[in-house]
Amino acid sequence: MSVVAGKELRIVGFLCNWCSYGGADTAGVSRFKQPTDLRIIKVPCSGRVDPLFVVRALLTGADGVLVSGCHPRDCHYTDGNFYARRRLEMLKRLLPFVGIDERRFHYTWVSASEGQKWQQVVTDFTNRIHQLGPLHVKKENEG
Amino acid sequence: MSTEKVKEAIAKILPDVETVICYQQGFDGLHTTPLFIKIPEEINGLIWNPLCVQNLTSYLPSIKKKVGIVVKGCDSRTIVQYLQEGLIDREKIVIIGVPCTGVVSVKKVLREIGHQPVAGVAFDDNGNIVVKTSKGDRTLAIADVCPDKCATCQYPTPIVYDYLAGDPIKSDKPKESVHEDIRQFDEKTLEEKKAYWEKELEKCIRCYACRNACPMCICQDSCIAETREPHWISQKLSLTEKFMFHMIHAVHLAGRCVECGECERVCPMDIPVAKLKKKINTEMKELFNYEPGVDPDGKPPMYTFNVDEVKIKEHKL
Amino acid sequence: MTDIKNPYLPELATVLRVIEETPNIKSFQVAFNDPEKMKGFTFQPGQVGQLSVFGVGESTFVINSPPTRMEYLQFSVMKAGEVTAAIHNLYPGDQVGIRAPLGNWFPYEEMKGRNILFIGGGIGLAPLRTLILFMLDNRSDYKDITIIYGSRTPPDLCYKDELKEWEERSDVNLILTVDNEYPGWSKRTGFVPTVLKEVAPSPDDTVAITCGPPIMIKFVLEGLAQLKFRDEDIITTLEKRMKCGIGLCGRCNIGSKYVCKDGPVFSLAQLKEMPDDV
Amino acid sequence: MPDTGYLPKEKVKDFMRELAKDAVVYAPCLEGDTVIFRPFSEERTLCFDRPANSPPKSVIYPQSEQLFAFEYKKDPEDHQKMSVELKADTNVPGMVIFAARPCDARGFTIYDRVFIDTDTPDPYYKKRRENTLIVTLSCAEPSPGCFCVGVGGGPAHKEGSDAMMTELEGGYFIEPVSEKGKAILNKSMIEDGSPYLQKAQEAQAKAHEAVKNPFETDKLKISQDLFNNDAFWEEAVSKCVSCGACTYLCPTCYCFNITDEQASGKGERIRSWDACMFFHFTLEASTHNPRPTRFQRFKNRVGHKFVYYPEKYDGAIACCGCGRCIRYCPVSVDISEIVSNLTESGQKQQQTAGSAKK
Repeated sequence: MSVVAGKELRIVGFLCNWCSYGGADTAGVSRFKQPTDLRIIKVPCSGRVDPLFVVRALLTGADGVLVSGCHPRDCHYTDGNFYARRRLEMLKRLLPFVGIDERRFHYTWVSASEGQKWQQVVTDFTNRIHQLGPLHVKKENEG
Repeated sequence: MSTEKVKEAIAKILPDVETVICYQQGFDGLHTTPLFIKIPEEINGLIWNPLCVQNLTSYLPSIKKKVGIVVKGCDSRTIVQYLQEGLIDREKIVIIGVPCTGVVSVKKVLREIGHQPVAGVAFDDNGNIVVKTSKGDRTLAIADVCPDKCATCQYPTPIVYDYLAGDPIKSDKPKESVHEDIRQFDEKTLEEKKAYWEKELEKCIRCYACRNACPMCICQDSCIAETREPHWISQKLSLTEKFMFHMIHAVHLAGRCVECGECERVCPMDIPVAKLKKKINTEMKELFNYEPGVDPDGKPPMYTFNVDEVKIKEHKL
Repeated sequence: MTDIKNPYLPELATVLRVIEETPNIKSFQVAFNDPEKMKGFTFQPGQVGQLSVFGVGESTFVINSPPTRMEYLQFSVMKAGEVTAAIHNLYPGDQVGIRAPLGNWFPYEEMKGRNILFIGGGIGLAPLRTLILFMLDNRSDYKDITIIYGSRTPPDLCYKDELKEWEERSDVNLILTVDNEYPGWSKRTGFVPTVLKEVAPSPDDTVAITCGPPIMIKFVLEGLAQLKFRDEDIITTLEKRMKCGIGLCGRCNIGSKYVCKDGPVFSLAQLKEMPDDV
Repeated sequence: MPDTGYLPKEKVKDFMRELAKDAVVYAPCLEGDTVIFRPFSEERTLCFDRPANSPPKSVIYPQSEQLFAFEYKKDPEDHQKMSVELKADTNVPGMVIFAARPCDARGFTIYDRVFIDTDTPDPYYKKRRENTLIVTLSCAEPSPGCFCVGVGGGPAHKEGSDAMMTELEGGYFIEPVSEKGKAILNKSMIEDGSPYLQKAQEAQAKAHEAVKNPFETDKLKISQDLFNNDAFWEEAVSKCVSCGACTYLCPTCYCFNITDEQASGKGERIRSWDACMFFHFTLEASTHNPRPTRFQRFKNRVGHKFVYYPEKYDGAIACCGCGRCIRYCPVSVDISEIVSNLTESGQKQQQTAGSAKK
């Protein structure tokens, strides 16, 4: 399915290297059926995800952004996801203030063994974004 | 009036410091501008009145020598925040605190007088500012033309100081009032809020006055709004890029903004940019019961974490 | 309303050859895609060009091949920022843009019949190379040619093949130096300004042309003054951050002079008239 | 045809609609408390009673514009080979700048010397300039910080205008300045201006009286000693926060940046305003910066306007005295005060003040 055909939407996923990327891999290896809208960007840790990555993605073409890291207390770097949790929660609360539906952004925790959970997260989030439809934050005003 | 007390305090500390940062009359009656006092003779140039709005503390991190500074209650929050973040050396700063009952927003005065040229300004004893223009005098209650921050001010007396020029004042403003404007704005629909910001941010000329005047924007010359490596935003004048810049400013101030309002005060295009930062502060208060610039021993919430976050619930899909 | 030439539009060109000069300097030989343009192209030694990698940006470099050898234009690029890093990723066949020639040039006509002293450091030999080769191609027009050139270490010396050639020529006096002792290096060691003092060339009827890092230039100029060179006989070529290349954008100015248009070549006499924000 | 015209106030919008028939008409419009030049449309609120926050410079010299577009293309024969295609478009529609202030119009004449009267004229600026009609509105009274008379201008100075309007009780007196400006007298809303000539001249003279000249003399003489004294600058601009408000709001600042943007093998080269007050402006890839400090950058800004530009262009000052950099400076830096202190008479005053202090 191509994006141009209008059926697939653009969803960006920031996945931590140690847990969630592994989880996505597990889901793939196990051949769990998943929607294909998600574009995965692997990051070392969810703590690497600058909230502005999410903002930039939403402003320049993404219809939804998903961030996933190790479960709290399971971070490969001990506490990266604890920082991430605070930052991402802050962002989630800021987005509606500037007119962006906070449902377009989701953050969650998926471990390397949770292939099935990953399948569920991707499917549910993709369904949600499809319900919301394409996002057109972008409005060019050349001056 | 406090003016004499401020002058006295400056005279006292001047021998110990390289310079004292305070205010002098600006290019017209409505504007003040910073004064850097180095020798006693210069103290006479000082003025102290409700037009002394600028948050002078933003000069502190870049000054290496020992300095004195005159601060209002709101300005002192910046110093507290600097101390929390280790950006200044308390030993090298002598703080002259001045209790303050509210300052004047030049923008609001100009709106009231129809943006006429100002011939002169005076203050009466009843809390009014009298503005002289070619069309006559206009008397305005300071309370009606104060910046929004004054209307809900919780800290009329500086939080930290070495000398206090005047008697301490207690706030008579209810604590809940501080974030009321944010709550009200948030009640608008997503579409309304989006339209609001699009209309406001479209005016941005990317002069970065808001950033350079911001005391907590400490990256300054390395700001990612200008670098090509990393290449966050382009030089195109699209709404997207303007919006992105203001999100950068707001997010980098998360849990750090002391709500001095400088960003909004200095905006030449009158964009209400402080609102974005105040919204985050509202959330910081709600999530972590944290208020920037209040407790010198505090820690900005984004610099720390709790293993179990009481207020952050996992989001369901 | 007549259509004027668009000075911002680069001419398309192709990279012909890439030469690794040092670990962080590469030379690029490029030719315009339009053979007519290549044939009709003229420039003067010392003039610069803006080299574009589309999508990354433009940067200014001296055309360091001489106007007497026009099969290609050569630019030598030290990897430092975003654009130079992109240039370093170019391979033969890649497309680039060129806006050239820009700026002024070495007053070689006035140097005729005189002794010439070149003093270069690191990549600073690049702008001198164009004039050296030009003079060697017109060797009889000039008297003695002395070249003092230094770099941090021997691998950091640019144009190694040419250095060898010049060393072997009897009509060129080449003096090489590196900052410190280095395994296998039997020639001089020491900073360029120090070597200049040791060599102590005579200022009689001599023009000195120097280019290198700002700190080297500073001490070379002092050294030349001590050797009693006249300010008019000391010539340097400046580097600045440049964008437009045509004296408009405002960043390469020193006082009222724009390095991109009024320079990059200045005599010390001229520089002394200008403010010191170099 | 009469030499001058008169436009009754109630016909102003009709007149603008008429102009808008074959051009985009930019006029000062009110948005909240802000006055901005916007393309005229019926739903906008016009605001002629004070100078706009930002001058109309972006109409002729946009803050950001495409120099050309490029596209990398694969050779269909040889996929290893890429070619590049460049496309530059300098076409612009007809434009009118309406009710700009005389200083704003005069600003363009300062650009003209740089962008047009050179051996490498700027095609983008030139086309826009040629396609734009500038109708100014003379100032009835100065705004805070105005000092146009100190730099050779005035509230009714006509240099740069194609036509100038002067507000009278019931309408606007119109004086054409250029051939382009004369043509607007043909429009049906314009009446004969000659009965209003005297009143308009009186109004202009009165306005001229009201503007202060901070430099005392008509001919600015900058003291080279002071100008080259770093201590003077450190002292004068220690409060500057080094933002770009002064430059971006300045009708005579024109320094620019050129940057590339690309995505998927396609992109554009953009020219955008830049500010000499920014650290990045002169920062070199080697990390060397010839103007690393705020005072050096400020010196260059004042120098460009009052020393370097006059050196290049026969004494012309690259400042139109609009006062915006003073009015909108976050810390109220006053360029007229600084320049006045730099003059030889200002220097003497400071010396006497200094000796009195001691």
